[in-house]
Amino acid sequence: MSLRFSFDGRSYLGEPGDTLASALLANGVRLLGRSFKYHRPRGLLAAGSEEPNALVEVDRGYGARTPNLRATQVEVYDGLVARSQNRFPSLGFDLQAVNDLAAPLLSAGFYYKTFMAPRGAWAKLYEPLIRRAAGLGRAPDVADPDHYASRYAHCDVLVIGSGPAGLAAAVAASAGGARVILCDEQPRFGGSLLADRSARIDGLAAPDWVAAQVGVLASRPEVTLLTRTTAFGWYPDNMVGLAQRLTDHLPEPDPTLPRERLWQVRAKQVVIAAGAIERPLVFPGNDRPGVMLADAARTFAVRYNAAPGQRAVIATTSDTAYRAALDLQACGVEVALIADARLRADGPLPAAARAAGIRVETGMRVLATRGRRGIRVAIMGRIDLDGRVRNREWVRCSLLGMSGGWTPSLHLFSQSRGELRFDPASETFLPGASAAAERSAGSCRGVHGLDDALADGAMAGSAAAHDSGFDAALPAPCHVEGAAQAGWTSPVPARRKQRRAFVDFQNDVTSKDLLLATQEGFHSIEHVKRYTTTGMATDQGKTSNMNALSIVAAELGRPVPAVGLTTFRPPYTPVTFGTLAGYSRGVLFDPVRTTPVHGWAAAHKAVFEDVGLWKRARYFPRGDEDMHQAVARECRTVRSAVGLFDASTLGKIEIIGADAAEFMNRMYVNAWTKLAPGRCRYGLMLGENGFLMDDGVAGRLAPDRFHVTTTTGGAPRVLAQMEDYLQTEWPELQVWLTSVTEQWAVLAVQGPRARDVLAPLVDGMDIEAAAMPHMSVAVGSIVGVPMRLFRVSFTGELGFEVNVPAGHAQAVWEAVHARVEALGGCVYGTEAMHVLRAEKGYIIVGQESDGTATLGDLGLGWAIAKAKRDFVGKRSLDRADMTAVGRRQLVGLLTADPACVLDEGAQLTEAAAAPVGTRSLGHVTSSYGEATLGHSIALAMLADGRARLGETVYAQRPEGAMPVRVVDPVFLDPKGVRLNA
Amino acid sequence: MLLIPCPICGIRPEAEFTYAGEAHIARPAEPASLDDHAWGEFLYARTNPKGDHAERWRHTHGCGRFFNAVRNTHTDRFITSYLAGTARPHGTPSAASPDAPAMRNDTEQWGQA
Amino acid sequence: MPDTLTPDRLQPRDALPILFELPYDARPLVVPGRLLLHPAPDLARLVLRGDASALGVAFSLELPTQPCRAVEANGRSALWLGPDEWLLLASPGTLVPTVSVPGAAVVDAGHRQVGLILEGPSAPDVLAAGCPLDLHPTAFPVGMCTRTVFGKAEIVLWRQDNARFHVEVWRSFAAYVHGLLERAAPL
Amino acid sequence: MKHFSAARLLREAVRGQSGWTEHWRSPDRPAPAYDAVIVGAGGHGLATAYYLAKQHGITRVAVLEKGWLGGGNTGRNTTIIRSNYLMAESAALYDHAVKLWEGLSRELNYNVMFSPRGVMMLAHTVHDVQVAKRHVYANQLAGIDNDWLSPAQAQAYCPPLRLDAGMRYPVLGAALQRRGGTARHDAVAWGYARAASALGVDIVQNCEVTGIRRDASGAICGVDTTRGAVSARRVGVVAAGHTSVVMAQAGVRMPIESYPLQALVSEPVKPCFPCVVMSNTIHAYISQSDKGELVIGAGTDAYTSYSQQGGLHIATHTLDAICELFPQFRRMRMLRNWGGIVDVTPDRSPIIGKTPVPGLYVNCGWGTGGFKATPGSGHVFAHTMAHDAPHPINAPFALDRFRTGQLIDEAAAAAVAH
Ligand SMILES: Cc1cc2nc3c(=O)[nH]c(=O)nc-3n(C[C@H](O)[C@H](O)[C@H](O)COP(=O)(O)OP(=O)(O)OC[C@H]3O[C@@H](n4cnc5c(N)ncnc54)[C@H](O)[C@@H]3O)c2cc1C
Ligand SMILES: NC(=O)c1ccc[n+]([C@@H]2O[C@H](COP(=O)([O-])OP(=O)(O)OC[C@H]3O[C@@H](n4cnc5c(N)ncnc54)[C@H](O)[C@@H]3O)[C@@H](O)[C@H]2O)c1
Ligand SMILES: Cc1cc2nc3c(=O)[nH]c(=O)nc-3n(C[C@H](O)[C@H](O)[C@H](O)COP(=O)(O)O)c2cc1C
Ligand SMILES: [Zn+2]
Repeated sequence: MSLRFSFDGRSYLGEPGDTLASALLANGVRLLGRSFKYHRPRGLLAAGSEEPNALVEVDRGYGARTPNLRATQVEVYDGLVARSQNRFPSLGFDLQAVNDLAAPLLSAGFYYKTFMAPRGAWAKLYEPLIRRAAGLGRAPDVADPDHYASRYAHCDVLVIGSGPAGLAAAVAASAGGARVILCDEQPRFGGSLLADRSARIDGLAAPDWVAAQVGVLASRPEVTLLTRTTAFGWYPDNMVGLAQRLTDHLPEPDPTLPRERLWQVRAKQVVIAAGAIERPLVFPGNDRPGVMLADAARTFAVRYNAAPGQRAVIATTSDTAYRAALDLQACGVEVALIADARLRADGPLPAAARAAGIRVETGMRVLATRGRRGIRVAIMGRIDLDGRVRNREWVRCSLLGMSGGWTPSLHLFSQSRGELRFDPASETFLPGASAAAERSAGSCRGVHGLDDALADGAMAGSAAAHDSGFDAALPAPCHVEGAAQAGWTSPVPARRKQRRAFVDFQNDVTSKDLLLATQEGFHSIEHVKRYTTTGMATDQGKTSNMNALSIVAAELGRPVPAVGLTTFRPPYTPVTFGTLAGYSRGVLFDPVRTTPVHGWAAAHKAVFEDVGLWKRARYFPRGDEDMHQAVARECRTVRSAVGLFDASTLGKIEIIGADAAEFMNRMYVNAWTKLAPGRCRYGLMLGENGFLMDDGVAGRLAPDRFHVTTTTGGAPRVLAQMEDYLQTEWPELQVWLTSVTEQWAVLAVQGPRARDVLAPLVDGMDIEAAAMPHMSVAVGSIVGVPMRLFRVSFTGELGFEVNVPAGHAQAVWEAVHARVEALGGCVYGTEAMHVLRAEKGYIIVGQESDGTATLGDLGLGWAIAKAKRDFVGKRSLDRADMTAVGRRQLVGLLTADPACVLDEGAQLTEAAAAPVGTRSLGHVTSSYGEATLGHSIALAMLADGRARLGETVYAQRPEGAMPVRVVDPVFLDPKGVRLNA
Repeated sequence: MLLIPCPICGIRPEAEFTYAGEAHIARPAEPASLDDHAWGEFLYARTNPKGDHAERWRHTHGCGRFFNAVRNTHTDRFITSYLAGTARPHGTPSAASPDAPAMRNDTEQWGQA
Repeated sequence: MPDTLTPDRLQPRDALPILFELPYDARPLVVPGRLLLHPAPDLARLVLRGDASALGVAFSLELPTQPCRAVEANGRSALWLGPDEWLLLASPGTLVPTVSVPGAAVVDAGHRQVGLILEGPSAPDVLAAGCPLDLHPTAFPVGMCTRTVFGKAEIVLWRQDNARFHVEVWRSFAAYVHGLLERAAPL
Repeated sequence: MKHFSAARLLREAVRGQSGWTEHWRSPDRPAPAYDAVIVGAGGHGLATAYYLAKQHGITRVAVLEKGWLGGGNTGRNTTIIRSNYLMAESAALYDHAVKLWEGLSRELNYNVMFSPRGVMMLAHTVHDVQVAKRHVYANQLAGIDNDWLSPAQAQAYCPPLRLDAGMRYPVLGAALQRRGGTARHDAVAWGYARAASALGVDIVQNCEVTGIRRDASGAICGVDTTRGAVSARRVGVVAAGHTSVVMAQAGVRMPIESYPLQALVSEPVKPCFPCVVMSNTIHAYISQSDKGELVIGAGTDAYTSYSQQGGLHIATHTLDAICELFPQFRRMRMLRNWGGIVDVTPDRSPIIGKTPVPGLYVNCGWGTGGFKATPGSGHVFAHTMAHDAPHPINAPFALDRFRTGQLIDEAAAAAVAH
């Protein structure tokens, strides 16, 4: 069964199991991408996730376009549409390839040295040009149609990687019933075994042995098997992030399926079996299409049946490349030469290669390559001790397989803050002391032989199970035949001065760039990285970091470990933003909190505003009223008749206990001891720093019980602050705090007819002024529903706040609303509420005050119970600056033009003219039109405001300064006649 | 996401907790008796050590309790945790801080730190 | 002025003439063979704080003192939520409206929160979409209960059976919790 | 120091780059004595040394760095530069810096790639709008550019911005500072290092200050380091996240807590994002670097730490916010995620000035937002150290304010992060 796919508009056939890379190779396509800086033609370097060159865009239509995917990881499906990137007009003919000619000008860090003149030219001229040249793929430009999933998981042992070491670890770890998760970034388990055509394990061919192990694991109920799942990051306390790709390989995924899933795995123990990555050789022309890692060539040939070339040269410093050569030969590739840079190569693999008739040369290396858009010739030679080239030889080939040895994958180990240990024998870093509950096994800790890797994995798996509390007998060792045995001598370092030899392929960093950086004083490897950008590309230097390090170390004449590697950071390979965001989107991004009467409000065309997580009805337009008109009508109706308002979002805390009043005394500035049950008080709470933190009415229901309200936004903060003091400072107080915000819905009935609205509804309660004066609270019921009734007002009118259990709120609301309508009233929203309270000079915490305001500033000093020895914030009030002259104080403002509505935030100045640098006297905190008073009003915080009553200051507006008269902030009914009606 | 040992509920994920700053900075019994400097130190000065740190957490989305813990701020690993109002357990290393905090501490032992 | 206001009338919801409104679209969700998500039956709820034995006597139920454990007796359940905090759940109409227990505090939370039931073999995995706790039966056995988080909301999670969880959530977060469960349910 | 220019670049291209020399001298160890020692070779420390030498003629200066220069927060920040702060004191300080940024590449002869591409701060709620407008008007009065944009204007300036009706948090408008933008963080450290080194300043890396010496009178007389003792009568501590640790060596307890702050970049893509966008309500900020990565940050982890790493949940929350604002970026991929250690004061404003110890100066508390201040901070701190008295611009930022209560509380005043 063949799969049809397209690349750059041309159609090809692939086979199931193919990656885009293998399928293109099989179709003879070798040019897959262009490099970042010089736009050099590039083919495949690797066969796995370490691939730096072959980055493509995959387009699923419907807006699902993904840039920068590695062709080696894109699985071919029927209908796959892929495109090359970073080229214009086409991959074959890329105009920006001229950059390559200008390469001497574009040396490391060139941009720090120029483009500085004239002033401003950088941002206007040079930067836009550079930006256009930079970047790789194209960002998607429409909202992603796919969705993403996420879950937490817990296990005894997480095994990362499913090569021989990982599989053996998972089998051993799970034998005793431990919860095991095995993940591998590839579509199939097996790791290097999938490309192994000669090894037999316990009598089975490698792929069959893999299948058998997977079968065993699948039969164990506590084992979770995750393919296409990359362990991308290690976080504190053994939290490992996994990114699972669920649908990208499917031709027509079920749209209800998530595209990817984030796993946040908390593992008691982790076995890292991430394998090793082959190291490229550094020589001029090492980036031509057709030059690839020897093991990648082998993988393409063996695992994917995709011949990476017809005639191959293998250049190596290690034995494993001989295995690649043998396998390539077995797959029908002509191996013209194995050039081993080492002076001797007598292991079993070199012997096997010679026996197979392959020409093997030691002491020979690649000097250069030739070929347009792909290698045609490898120029080989020997270099004697004084650096002269001998025996130069041109070898015709279409494939150059190179191997500079293997770099154990230390990414996750290092992220877990384990110490790296340098192994001089293999010139690699290996895992040293652990810092987390983990162990490495197999190639990633330098155990490369198949039998050793299997044994190492089994040991790690059973030890991990043991350390997480399970019996774990070590399984019998596997019997291995025909496997490549490990072993190499030290990699031969790159030559110092050579023409451009690439180290970091994607970012086009050459050995010359690295030398230049050291020449320019960048001696820390972290500086070299940042100056040259080596290791900073989307592959994060998987194939380049060790080469860069050895070049820099050699140049500085320092041992490799003294120079050290750059820091490993998550993610191991790039992770989709959507995967990390998970379900969070729209209404699942942040909870949308709605009140029990939200549905009613929505049905009555309320316009809502966001306040914290809450949706609050801002106004209720009628007909084609705009906000201004609706609010004006709502205000007038409240002042003249009655209004109904949903105040349910107010925070509510029930404070109960023998010491409740004492606790209130300590938390609030007010005095509470003498407040009689049935009465309320406006409470003010400070932070310990003396600034206003929150306000609200508290009603005393009983000597030992208060019902306290807070601002909507402040509710959690206030409760947390109360709990903090109660639990940690005053644990001796017998008090309990319970949030009842959501227990009680609050219906504010405000206006001269408020009592008339409620009287018939409140089941036999006397709510006349004598029985229920302003600032009182009573318990009863309304239309049969239990109620806490507060007589309070935030409008300056006769008002009640009806608290009913939330589940009954809508029914009560409807009953009350019917009465309100009947008496000529209406519902009103938060905007009208703001206007009404401003007319009375009532502050809103967070609007008039801002965390830098004292009660004195706000004209609320009267609330402080002077006789109290202490309360939270009291001591801070005595600090010099809290009472200094010149502090901003709350005032009212009247504009000279009564129709003028100042902008909130407008600045106040002494004079009309305000040249730059004029000192601000303060700012407008609230400002509203002429709703009920016939002229606009504003509240402001003004320097020495109370001493300026009657004076004129100027509000600065874009249209020009507006003279404003400073007045008392109470615009309406200063005696409170309406309030107390 | 850290794993945090609540002394009441056991080890639980960080998402359930709220960090509440350095521990053992007790509110002075008589704030009025402190001069501005001492009060400023109480409000704002913090040890902020690189190493073992006695700190407060609240198991907000759990048992709701504030408690104290010693955590190494370099490794982020918890060493111990204990109920609010109890002394820092003996034997837990204390971060060196040359200046004794200006205010009273609620444990003898911590007074040195 | 009276010294103490008459206590709130603790009314079971169905004893009232008007319907109780659930704060979200509470249609049951079924993933055949794997999951059933539906509203919990109507419940009365009290938050109990303070002295366990006094409260136990008042509500004729021995309150659990082991952290994170629920007990059920006499048709009511007490969930340990903190060292001096329990959530008492009972069928509507069965709670004596006692509000005054010496050395303790009792607060009606019947309308503060709502209950959801998740049943089926997938229930723990679906909860794992937003809950960072280990829900394996060895780590979160039957009878365990705790406040925790689910996505960006706080919940109380109680395992009533191996494959049955009771979730309590404040009413304004219920739509969010329900929505996230629904999103995660297909797995 | 050889002058950098296009001509020189051309010359070196021809002769195989052989003429380039080291950007700064790297002495192995400090000299026994200096007129002034700076602890910490971040941008602020290096800038301080540069201005000490350049403006105050104090060239016997050592900058001692425990790691590699620029490797602290300077090397790991999201590079947002702006000066539209609310408080007059802050606006003056940060605008002083922005003015220096505007000429910095030429001043240092090092292209720091200052790019005034505009910093846009979104308002999502009515309250946000009030707060943003208050900033705008206060800034305009102070002569600091900051404009209020309608949603449509905001989208015109930043086309990727979405105004869909169904968004959880709609965009109700934005405050835009056009002079704000970004700069290349590493180049700032390197440029100051090169210029300071050329003026004679010794920058000693891998040299950790382990003790602060005081004479009998209690005044500063030097420091101990892992590379030997150094005597000096003036020591400026510019150690960011490690300020408490260093100041403890002099017996001073600081009003500082150090938190992890994470940032991340996406894979590089072609230009798709023209400016800097910040949303304090949703908690995220984003820009695109010259190389093409989206550079993204958010709030700190919740606990103090010196680990330079934080939790995965911070990155997930950051990205859910970015994806909510820009759903087209959901398919982009995170390339690298790292952390810094930010020094946070109770009022979220820096401390720049003298300390109770004679001869000891401190410049810290920049928290999540000090990169933008680098040139201005170094400039006024050098003045403070040279004159033993603050520059008028940093006078309000004294350590003493935590005693008087004269806080400069940007955060409380505006609920704005950096
Ligand atoms: C993720 C992240 C994002 C940020 N985003 C922004 C942003 O967008 N805009 C913005 O304006 N700011 C931002 N900031 C803040 C900004 O990075 C810092 O405020 C600023 O860089 C601080 O510079 P510095 O020179 O004071 O500190 P650093 O660069 O941290 O330098 C302090 C130096 O002191 C050294 N040191 C410490 N102790 C010793 C010792 N004992 N001896 C010797 N040396 C020592 C350290 O090694 C370090 O190099 C961000 C920070 C982070 C971490
Ligand atoms: N002799 C050598 O020099 C040499 C070198 C390399 C490999 N090998 C062979 O490799 C075998 C070693 O086995 P092994 O198990 O250690 O390695 P392996 O390469 O077989 O398996 C590693 C597996 O880990 C996966 N992986 C890596 N990082 C991952 C991540 N972050 N998330 C998810 N999956 C990840 C890879 O996809 C791969 O499947 C031996 O058989 C050996 O012969 C030998
Ligand atoms: C503005 C900015 C852009 C960055 N771009 C990249 C990048 O393109 N590739 C990369 O690998 N890292 C990039 N980094 C991250 C650095 O590699 C590194 O993680 C960061 O400087 C912190 O250092 P550390 O990770 O070594 O601790 C960038 C950092 C910053 C501050
Ligand atoms: Zn707990």
